[in-house]
Amino acid sequence: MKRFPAWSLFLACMFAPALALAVDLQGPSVWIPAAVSDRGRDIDNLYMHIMYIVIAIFVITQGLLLYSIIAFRAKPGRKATFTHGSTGVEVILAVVPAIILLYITVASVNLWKLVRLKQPDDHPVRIQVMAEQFSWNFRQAGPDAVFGTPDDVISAGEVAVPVDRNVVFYISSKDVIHSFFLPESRVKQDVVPGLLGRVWTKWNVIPVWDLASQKRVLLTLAEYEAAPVAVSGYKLNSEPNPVKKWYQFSDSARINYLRYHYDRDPEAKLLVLQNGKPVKVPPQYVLHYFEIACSQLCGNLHFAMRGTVRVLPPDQYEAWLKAQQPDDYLQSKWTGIWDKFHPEYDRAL
Amino acid sequence: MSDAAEHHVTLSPAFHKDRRAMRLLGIWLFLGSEVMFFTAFFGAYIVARSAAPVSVVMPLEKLWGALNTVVLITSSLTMALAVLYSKKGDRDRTGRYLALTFLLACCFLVVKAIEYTHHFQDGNFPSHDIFFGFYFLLTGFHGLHVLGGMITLGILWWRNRRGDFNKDYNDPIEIAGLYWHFVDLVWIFLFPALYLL
Amino acid sequence: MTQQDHSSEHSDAVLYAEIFGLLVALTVLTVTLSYVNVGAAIGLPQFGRTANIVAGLLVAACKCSLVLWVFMHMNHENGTNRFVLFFAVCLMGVFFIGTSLDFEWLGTYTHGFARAALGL
Amino acid sequence: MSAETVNAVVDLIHPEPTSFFRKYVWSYDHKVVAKQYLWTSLLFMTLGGSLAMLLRWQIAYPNQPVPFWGMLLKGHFVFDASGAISPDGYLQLTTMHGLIMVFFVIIPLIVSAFGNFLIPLHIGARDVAFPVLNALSYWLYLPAGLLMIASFFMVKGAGEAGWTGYPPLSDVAGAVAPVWGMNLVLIALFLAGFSSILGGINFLTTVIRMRAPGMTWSRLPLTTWAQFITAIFQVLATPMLAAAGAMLFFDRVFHTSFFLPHGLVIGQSEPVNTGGGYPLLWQHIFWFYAHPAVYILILPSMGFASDILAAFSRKPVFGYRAMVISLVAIMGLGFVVWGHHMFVSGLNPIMGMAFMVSTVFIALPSGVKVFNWMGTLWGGAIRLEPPMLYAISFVSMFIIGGLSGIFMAASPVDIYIHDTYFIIAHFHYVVFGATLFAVFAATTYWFPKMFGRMMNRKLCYLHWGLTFLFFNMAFFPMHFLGEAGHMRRLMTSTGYEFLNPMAPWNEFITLSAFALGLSQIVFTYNFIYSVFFGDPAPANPWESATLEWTVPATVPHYNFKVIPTVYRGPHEYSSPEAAPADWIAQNAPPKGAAH
Ligand code: HEA
Ligand code: HEA
Ligand code: CUA
Ligand SMILES: [Cu+2]
Repeated sequence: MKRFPAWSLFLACMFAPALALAVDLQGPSVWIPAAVSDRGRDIDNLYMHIMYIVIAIFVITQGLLLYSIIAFRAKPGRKATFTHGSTGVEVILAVVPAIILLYITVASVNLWKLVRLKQPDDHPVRIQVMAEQFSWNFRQAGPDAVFGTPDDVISAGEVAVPVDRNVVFYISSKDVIHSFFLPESRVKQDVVPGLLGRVWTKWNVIPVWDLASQKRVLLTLAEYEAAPVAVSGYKLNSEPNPVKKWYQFSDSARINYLRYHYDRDPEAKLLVLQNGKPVKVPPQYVLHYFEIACSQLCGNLHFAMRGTVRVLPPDQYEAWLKAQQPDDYLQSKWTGIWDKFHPEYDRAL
Repeated sequence: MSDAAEHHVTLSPAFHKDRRAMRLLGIWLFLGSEVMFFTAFFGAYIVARSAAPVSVVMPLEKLWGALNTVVLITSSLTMALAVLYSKKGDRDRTGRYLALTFLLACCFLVVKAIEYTHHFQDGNFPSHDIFFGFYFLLTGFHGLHVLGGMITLGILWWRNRRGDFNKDYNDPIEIAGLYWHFVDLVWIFLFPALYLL
Repeated sequence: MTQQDHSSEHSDAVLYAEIFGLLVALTVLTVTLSYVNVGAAIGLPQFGRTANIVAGLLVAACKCSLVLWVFMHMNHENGTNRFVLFFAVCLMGVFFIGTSLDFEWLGTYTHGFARAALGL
Repeated sequence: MSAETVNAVVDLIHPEPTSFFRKYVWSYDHKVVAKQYLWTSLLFMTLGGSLAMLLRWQIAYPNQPVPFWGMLLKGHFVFDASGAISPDGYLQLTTMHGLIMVFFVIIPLIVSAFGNFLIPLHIGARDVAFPVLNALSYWLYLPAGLLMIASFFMVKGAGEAGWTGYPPLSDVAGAVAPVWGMNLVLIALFLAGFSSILGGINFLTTVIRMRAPGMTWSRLPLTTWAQFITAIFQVLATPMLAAAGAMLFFDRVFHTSFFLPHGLVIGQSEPVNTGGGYPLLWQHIFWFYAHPAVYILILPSMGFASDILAAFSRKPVFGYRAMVISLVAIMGLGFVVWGHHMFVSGLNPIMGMAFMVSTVFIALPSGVKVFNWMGTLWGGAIRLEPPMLYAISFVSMFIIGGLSGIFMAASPVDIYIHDTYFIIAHFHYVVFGATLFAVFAATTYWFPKMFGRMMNRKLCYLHWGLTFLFFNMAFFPMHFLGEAGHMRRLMTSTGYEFLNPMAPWNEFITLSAFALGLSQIVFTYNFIYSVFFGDPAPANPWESATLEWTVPATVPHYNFKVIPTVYRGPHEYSSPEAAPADWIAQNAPPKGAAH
């Protein structure tokens, strides 16, 4: 039999993924966007634990495969050992994975309980979310803390939350199944019409845009206070339902629109805050946001069902709430659809 | 077409015995898959039913349902008898009971048709509410099974008359019997589920 | 397989007729049951119609086993064929339990409106 | 050897057909039905693969006109007026790609084509138990496939709610554009499901009742064992899909509301359906079917790999019993893990836990299989013929795909990676990486028996190298996309800032996918050329021990002139009994036995 150098190719190919994995080993930061909530970090942690286990199994199994191909190639005179197996080996090879799997199960069950069964403790911020093809609608109870009253704060496409507080989202859909996905918080919950879902999370960083490096950076509240940040000068909520419009933009225009949101309103006055006081220095940062994605197929514009969350220091958050002036159209969605759906819940909340 | 007729070979009794075992296994597997088919419907119905208050009373005429239950049970009896006599090689009685089963199946469908007419006259179309959705789904698919059974019965009756079956070879009747009893079984659960509970 | 030697055609036919009688009787029973409040009748009024549902399904299960056992000859069926049915019924149970448990939980989410909306 | 009673049924014969119609169209011969399935499903694979190529183009080069096809079909099918893929078109592409690949390529290919061809030959029978049903099952499958294609020609196009078809999207009028496109898909799935059930009944009966004398359960080739277990899935799970499809069809056509809750508002208008149903009900029914279905997609391949690895390592399969037990365990567990697709649907958290545990532990029997394959290689005298190379790649790729399944089985992690490209990576590793490599292995291995000719070895090696390379290049980076949170079924990720860094990966994946697609031309050419002009094959080119290799290269109509008697297990390679040869056929009488 002519010797075919297949194994060399095999080697090259098989270890390409292994190499890529090794890069990944350096930590979640390489591909995974940094987690911004405690639960998110827990999930990343579990993820990395499984990753280490899996990489070990991967390397061992693929290595042995490769070794077998090379070491046990047929050559003249070589005879295969005749065996039907070995119960001892098989038992070991079943018990060891079983132990590993048990470890994974226990770790997962514990975290799952935390994620799914633990209740938010302090008085959380409550936000109703109504998904529709293809946008996110938000409602907060306003000063009277009761939903369904005229002082409700209604917004679409964008919502603001205070930093360092638990936020509970009550989610429902008016049409098809969507999925409420906060990538950086590692929160994902399908939004099923007819059901009221609930997820909660807590942001402990504030996203800002670093004007020097043109990157988003995450600041703790203390860091934020210490730095000069431009907090106004652009509309925080300029487009109630920007989604359909993106699609009409050309590609580059769309990206510009998203990246440099705040540049669109050059005349607006720039308010730069440092340590809570207005300062007259060029800002180092501009307030930025996290993205909300829809991760369940919900129709042709599913890809464009994007929303944003602004995580703000408490005073800014209050200011944001005051600044929202929904139009009749937005208002009608809540009175016309949600209030018909969930009358009981409004009272229960 | 029996294997013997089609292939012009003489088949040993051992062949018939094995062939019968295969056919029985085949039909039981088919019935197993039918069980799973109705499992989905019943599972869905259970979910819907248990979300409704238990005090809800079903909007159907119990007596029509009861009548149909008796009709189907009777047809099960006649079918069992047809199988029994076909095994004895009694062609006349087999034919008679097959015909009776067929007629009872007709009866069942006629009653169902009367009921459907009433529903339609009352405006209770499948889209009327979730209950009638399930009602028409379940009885509709059950009805289709009855119809399929009737076609089979008709063919068997004709083949029996032609003399295809004898003491050694009567598997098709037995298999059709199993199928027919299964159709009866489905109704036995449908009746209380839809009419009574 | 020697179960085939039936004693006589007569006794089989009689057996079938008896089963038939039982089935009809059970049918009469379910229909009657549906007119009474079973819970109250057996001294557990708090269960009310729930008891009716249980009773109705029990009767149906009895009828089902009669048909299966006698008309469908499960009594002299071989192990393989019995297993097929048994396995399917087990899967049915798995599915019913799985979905019911989930929807019971979801029911706590849906708060009344879904129930009222059932339109029954 | 225990004296088995001679089973009369193995004598079953039907006369060799003489007319073209009975020979090639409505044929009862399992070998012909198998070839019908083989050709049809390979044809569908070119279609399913082409759809994947189109959707990859859109992901890498959003909204740019598709070269050639876009110009040609501008404004038709999935293309918009500029020749780029339209948003609706994109969803039709993924949906139909998924459905066609699962229901019209892989299942017919590995189950119906190879199962039909191999089961009777493996167990020493002249045909399957119910040849008429067999023919019927093919002739249900073909129209179903044609309906799938026809759905592209309907007004507003084919189905576009994803292969999982979650209602209300797939259900209520106005949520997606197509109307009859979707209905046709449902009818097609119903037919294909029925065809698959008939096939399953046939296989189960055949294996249980028609084994040749001496072919005990512990002597069945593992391919047949795997097909047997698969058939159980087919018979008992597929009806659920049919039922779910029927309910969805009722909802769509008769406006019932099984899956529609009250008070839906689609855009500004309320649907005619009165509501009162439950969208999650569909997911339960669908996954109760579809999880077993994904095991339908892998189990036969595991069987192929087991037999092929043994044959080319010249060793018996390591731990035959464990192999069988793990198959059964996978089947048992496979029925109770369906909820792992619903971790973020709002599932009861306690159930979530139960589903997580059962899912994680399905890795155990899978691991037993992997280790036993490695044990089979260990100490062998490995002949790296093309089937062997493909089979080893199967093991290698299955490990990767299976290990990524562990991440998702850990439900907290699944919260993050659910519905991202991590899932896409996972299942392409198992369905393409594992299953298709096993299909390539099986095709090259059994080709001599099917067509009486050999495939070209050099082209096989070339195809293997290209496919292995480009497959990994195309699908491995999808794990990174998934880690970055890249959602699936996303026509373009350009709208999301957090996905912008992944754009280069998307382009890389697309280019690799194109290369992967093109590499398949090598295989297609080799396949078709060899069917007609390949070198004539000897009866047993690989010196294998199972029964199919004891019949002449061109298998006669009745398979076996005399029904063989089986004396030993399927992989008695290098057995001392065989010396000086290193293999001994299952039906070779033991030395010293009178015959
Ligand atoms: C051939 C098909 C196939 C196979 C074999 C598998 C195998 C597995 N799958 Fe996969 N799966 C799919 C096809 C398949 N899957 C498809 C198509 C989807 C997506 C459907 C959709 O949404 O569109 C999916 C989705 C899917 C999900 C849902 C993800 C989501 O949507 O969020 C999950 C979650 O648990 C999952 C888990 C698993 C597991 C645990 C296995 C296990 O069986 C794997 C076991 C194997 C191994 C683990 C490797 C070998 C073992 C060892 C080497 C032993 C040592 C290992 C350890 C100790 C860990 N799969
Ligand atoms: C089951 C098998 C299967 C197979 C084999 C494939 C193969 C491929 N898939 Fe598959 N894919 C799915 C099943 C499969 N897929 C499913 C179920 C989904 C989910 C759908 C959904 O979300 O609803 C999906 C989704 C999916 C997506 C995600 C879409 C999205 O979410 O937006 C992508 C993206 O890259 C993709 C790409 C590919 C590519 C590039 C291939 C390539 O490997 C294809 C290469 C093959 C060819 C080009 C054909 C070659 C032809 C032959 C070998 C035939 C030879 C012919 C003769 C001898 C006559 N697929
Ligand atoms: Cu909403 Cu996707
Ligand atoms: Cu699964």
